[in-house]
Amino acid sequence: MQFLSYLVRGISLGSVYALIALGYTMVYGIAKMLNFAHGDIIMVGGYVVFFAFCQGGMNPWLAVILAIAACTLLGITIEKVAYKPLRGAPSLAVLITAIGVSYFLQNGAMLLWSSEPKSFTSVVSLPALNLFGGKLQISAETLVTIAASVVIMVALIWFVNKTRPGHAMQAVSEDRGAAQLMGINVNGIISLTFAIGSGLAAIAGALLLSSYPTLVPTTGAMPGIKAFVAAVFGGIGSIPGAFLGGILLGIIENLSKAYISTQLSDAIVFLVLIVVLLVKPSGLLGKKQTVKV
Amino acid sequence: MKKFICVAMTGALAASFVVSASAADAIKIGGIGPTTGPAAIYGTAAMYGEQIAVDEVNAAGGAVQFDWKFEDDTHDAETSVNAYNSLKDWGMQILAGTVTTNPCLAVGAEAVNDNMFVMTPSASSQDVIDTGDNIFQICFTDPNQGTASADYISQKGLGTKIGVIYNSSDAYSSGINTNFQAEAANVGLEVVANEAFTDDNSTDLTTQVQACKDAGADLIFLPIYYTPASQILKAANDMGYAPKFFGCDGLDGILAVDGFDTSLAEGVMLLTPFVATAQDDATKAFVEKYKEVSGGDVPNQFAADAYDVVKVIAQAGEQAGITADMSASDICEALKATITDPSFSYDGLTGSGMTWDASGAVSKDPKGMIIENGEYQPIDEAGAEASTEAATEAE
Amino acid sequence: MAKNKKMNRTARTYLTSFLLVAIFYGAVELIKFSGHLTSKATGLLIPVCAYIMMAISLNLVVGFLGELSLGHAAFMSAGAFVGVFFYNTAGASLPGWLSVVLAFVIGGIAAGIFGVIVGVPVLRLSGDYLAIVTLAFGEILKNVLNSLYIGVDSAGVHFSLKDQFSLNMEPTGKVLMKGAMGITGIKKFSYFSVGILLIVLTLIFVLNLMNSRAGRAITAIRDDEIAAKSVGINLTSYKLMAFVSSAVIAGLSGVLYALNFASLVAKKFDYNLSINILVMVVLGGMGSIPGAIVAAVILTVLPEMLRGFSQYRMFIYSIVLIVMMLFNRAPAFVAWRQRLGLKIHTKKNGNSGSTAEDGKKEE
Amino acid sequence: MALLEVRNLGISFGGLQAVSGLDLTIDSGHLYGLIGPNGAGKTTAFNMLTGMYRPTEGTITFDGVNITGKDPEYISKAGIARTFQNIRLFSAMSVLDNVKVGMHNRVTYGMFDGVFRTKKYHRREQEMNEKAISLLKVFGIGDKADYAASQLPYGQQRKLEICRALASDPKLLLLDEPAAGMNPNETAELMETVRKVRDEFGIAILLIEHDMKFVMGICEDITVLEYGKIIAHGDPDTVANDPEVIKAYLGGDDEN
Repeated sequence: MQFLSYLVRGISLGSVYALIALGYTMVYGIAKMLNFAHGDIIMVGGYVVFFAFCQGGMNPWLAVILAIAACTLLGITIEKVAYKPLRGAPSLAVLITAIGVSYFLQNGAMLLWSSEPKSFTSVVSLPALNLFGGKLQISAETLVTIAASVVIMVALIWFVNKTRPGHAMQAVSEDRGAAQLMGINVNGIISLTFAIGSGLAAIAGALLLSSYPTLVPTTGAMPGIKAFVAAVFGGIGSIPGAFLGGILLGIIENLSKAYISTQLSDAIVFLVLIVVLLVKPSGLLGKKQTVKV
Repeated sequence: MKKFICVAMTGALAASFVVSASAADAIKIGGIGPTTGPAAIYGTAAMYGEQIAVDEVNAAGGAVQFDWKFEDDTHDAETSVNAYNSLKDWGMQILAGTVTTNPCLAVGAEAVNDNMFVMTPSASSQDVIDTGDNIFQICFTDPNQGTASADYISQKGLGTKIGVIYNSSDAYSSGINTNFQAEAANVGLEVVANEAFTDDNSTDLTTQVQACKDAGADLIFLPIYYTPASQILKAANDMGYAPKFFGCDGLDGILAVDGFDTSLAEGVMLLTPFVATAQDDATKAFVEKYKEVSGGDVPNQFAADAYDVVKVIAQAGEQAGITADMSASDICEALKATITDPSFSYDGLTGSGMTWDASGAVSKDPKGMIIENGEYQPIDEAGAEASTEAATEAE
Repeated sequence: MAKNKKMNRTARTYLTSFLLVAIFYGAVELIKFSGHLTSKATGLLIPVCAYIMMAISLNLVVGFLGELSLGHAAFMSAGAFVGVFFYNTAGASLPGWLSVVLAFVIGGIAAGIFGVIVGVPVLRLSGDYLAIVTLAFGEILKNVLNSLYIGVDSAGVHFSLKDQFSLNMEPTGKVLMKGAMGITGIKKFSYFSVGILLIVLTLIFVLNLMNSRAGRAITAIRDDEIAAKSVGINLTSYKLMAFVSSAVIAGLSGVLYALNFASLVAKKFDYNLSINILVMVVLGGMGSIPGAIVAAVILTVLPEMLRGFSQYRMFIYSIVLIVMMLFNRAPAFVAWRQRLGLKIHTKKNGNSGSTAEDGKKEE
Repeated sequence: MALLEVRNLGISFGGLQAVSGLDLTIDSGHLYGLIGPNGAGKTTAFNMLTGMYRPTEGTITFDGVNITGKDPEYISKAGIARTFQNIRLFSAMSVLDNVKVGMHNRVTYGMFDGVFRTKKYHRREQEMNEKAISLLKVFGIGDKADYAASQLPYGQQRKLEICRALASDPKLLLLDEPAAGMNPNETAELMETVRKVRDEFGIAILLIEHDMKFVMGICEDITVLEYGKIIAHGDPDTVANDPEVIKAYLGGDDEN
């Protein structure tokens, strides 16, 4: 029972990672860039919900929708101003710019909202689920987060495989040049990708903070990195891979905290990651890249 | 164009690194702490605290007048030394800093070389004052806090099975924990769970709380800062686990966290020299001014400690008769002699009758506080006395 | 004509690199001699030297081998901790100069060994997967060093990965390494000339290596791994060679850095530092040694120059960083600069960087 | 004994038999052609010969040594060099350095010599430079030694690739579609060069080519592959008149 309860905590954390990783993997898959600022967009989403809902008393649904709108706008703006001019430049240049954007958002948030922590009120107001006569408790936040990440994963798979813009995204992902020749608006598709990724970040922000309520300007940084690791773990670019990677990462982290060492849990998580990548060099569900001679 | 930028940069560099002389009428006092980055809350609070104190000292128009400047160190030793050097270039004669421990160790070594007087508001490790005899603390040392907490818990019989949750990647927290463990063994407290977290894995602290719950801890000792503590309180509440919580001075500030449900903190006990809700005039005035300069925030112990640092220096400086035209080293000698003199004592926000010995450690009373109805209340008079003894013994 | 151009290309890299270092050294010594060097500048000298070494060292992996590393600070950390641990313990009983020399040697070797450990996955992975593995190694090392306690008393040496209390030390024992507190009480050894000497040695090593058979093999692997294989280059040994050499230089830089401060903590060498060094390499132009030197100086000094902005400091830094990247790398800006005819000599560096990237993309 | 003897060579990728029952016998100094429609398995055969792929059946004997399944490094050292269908140059490196990389295992010195610039380093570098320049001159690109490889026009890049392969002093040179993308003039010139290489260096050459004029005009022996199997073998006349070959080419010829 104890084990189950730790496992549930792991899944709870993992579903948050999964939610963030979905955004990461989406942007990576299509724009072929590691958007290091993704975690910080989550933080911005968190602040929007905090001020609208926790302080402003707005309806939680409306607050989350407002955050999605704000983050989408932010994502598109960042893409237009900082990333788009670098299209065609070495991919590392974009990576560095993304890091610059990450610093920008963190320090901007600090100036705007101070570094004083905010305690977040959960956007989920349902009671927790008690199993086995109360021995195993699963919080409503956990259930909602898991449900949200599953729904979003399925929706993303549907969107990418069944819709016209989705097909265009796949084309851009496969071969940007060829897609351009086929008359696909590559810039538009990449902007759309950022819009979706950033919108997801807002949802992730609201749910992350509902489960783990401390909000500071650096809130998004560490979950962002962990989610990036999760996305690679599952095979970056793969939507189900991001989900699986996130859940597994959360479980490994929490079980190693529970049974091995609380302070070395990160070392253990990263060690598992290395071992997995050595055995499966393109992640759990990633496509194997074969080099054609 | 690139060339042009390089040349321009180099020019600017050269300009910013060439010594320029400045006139001296007030004593130049510098402060260092993190005002950006993850530790920014502590540094920013200290900055405002110092600012208020400097304004008061100057407004009072005493013999000692301050010219004050505060530099950011992002909680990093290298940047902290840069900040120190930059303040030296500015002409700093006394350092009221640095706020966090590790940077303070690096800066302390520099200050020892320069024989610059240093008083840190909150770098609480024993190593800080061991660096040199010109380095003083206004906060309790970690051993002092850890030992005092264990004694207090044991004497008051607050708990029998103790769980600890601490931040192993933080010098303050792991320092207190180490000494708490040692003293707990001495006084026969049973520590049933000793759970750590790090800055990097602190997103989810529920596992640590559950471990304490599973181990049957009836009191959880939290030698950590209030931000993670607020999360631990919520996690415990969510799992229907209601042990006693006991913390140190880092816990102060928990009631002021924006959006925090203060009812979760009911019954939390902490050993702290400062509470923002205290009703004495000095504290009330300070809180008032702090809200003004910070734009509405409530001061935490960092702010109060930093305020006291400047005030102690002013008081000691007046007694010692330091003047702006003295060298940093001469000022240091004068202040050292005055402050370690048994007759010197200071009453401030974080304690009254504070005295210092040659080691640089402060001797003052920690106050045992309990949160009731969203306010701090002294646990009781006897408790405070017991802790005083404990604190004194620990030295 | 063509012949001259070639001579110029290699020779110019050597010349520019050493000239930059000479100017840097000369200017600092001159200002110091005239008594106008500020404390801030003095304090920055050793970190700048260490970062220059780091940027050159990372360039070996990113610029020349063409692999992305996000954990380079870990090598610096390995060198710093092992070197300083030695310096603070066994070295304390040796003559000063000898203990310093040995600290460098031991720190360099330790980082090299760590480089071999990290290098093994390098042989199996590439691209973003490799990047994440280097990041993982960096975080593991940081996490472990942050939890490591070492103490010594009459009963011998004690280790713990939990806390100081678990060391079970006698009261008279001495704790040498205190987890998050790291190593304290380091006797400062900071000489600008030593830093410059190390940079010069690094430059000689890297430039000579890259302009020799081994260096060509490494660059060939970057440009086309399959073609490199086909001409009989042993990928394993040359990738490892690049990785381990780079690690050793980073380790030396770590020792140099650590000896400059009284305390040493693992937190310093986190992924943010790795990223900062990567920024230096990318900003300076991948594969360009002089570029790395200039970028290392600018990026170390810039935040200090921005002190006047107090709280807005890091905010402004981030904007400057984005603008610099756009200005240096955005195709539109590059074209604009070329139209203005202001970009004459720097073209070569920019080109070699981007072609290396393009080469990778094709695979 | 023949220089290269391939017996019953085959490879399958996850159930798909890409090549099977491949037999080749190439003598020293021979010019040998391997032709066949797209997807016939020619490049796959090259990849097995050079160790890029590990054959699932059959043996390769080179110069009397069994090299089946050896790694590319070993095979390169043994004396087989190759070019690629889609040019694979070290594009950011200079033309000269490309050739010098080709000599990697022929003119050697250690890392130590390189870093400390020993006498040995200077001697060997000099030797390399001279050899590389003379090789480049054979192909008429001696004056381009200091250009970046990517700056060369297409035809010269092809030549440079051959130069790089020759720099390793091979006994057998594998050329994968050397004339692809060349105009008739360039092709004619290339034919001359290939012949000259064979004569001057005395090595065997095995080439894949779609340009029939090229193959028929230059090769002494030709093997035709279709769907991974040999359908014909012989001298150019025999092959050109083979009904199977005509059928295969008429059926699937769309590239010329």
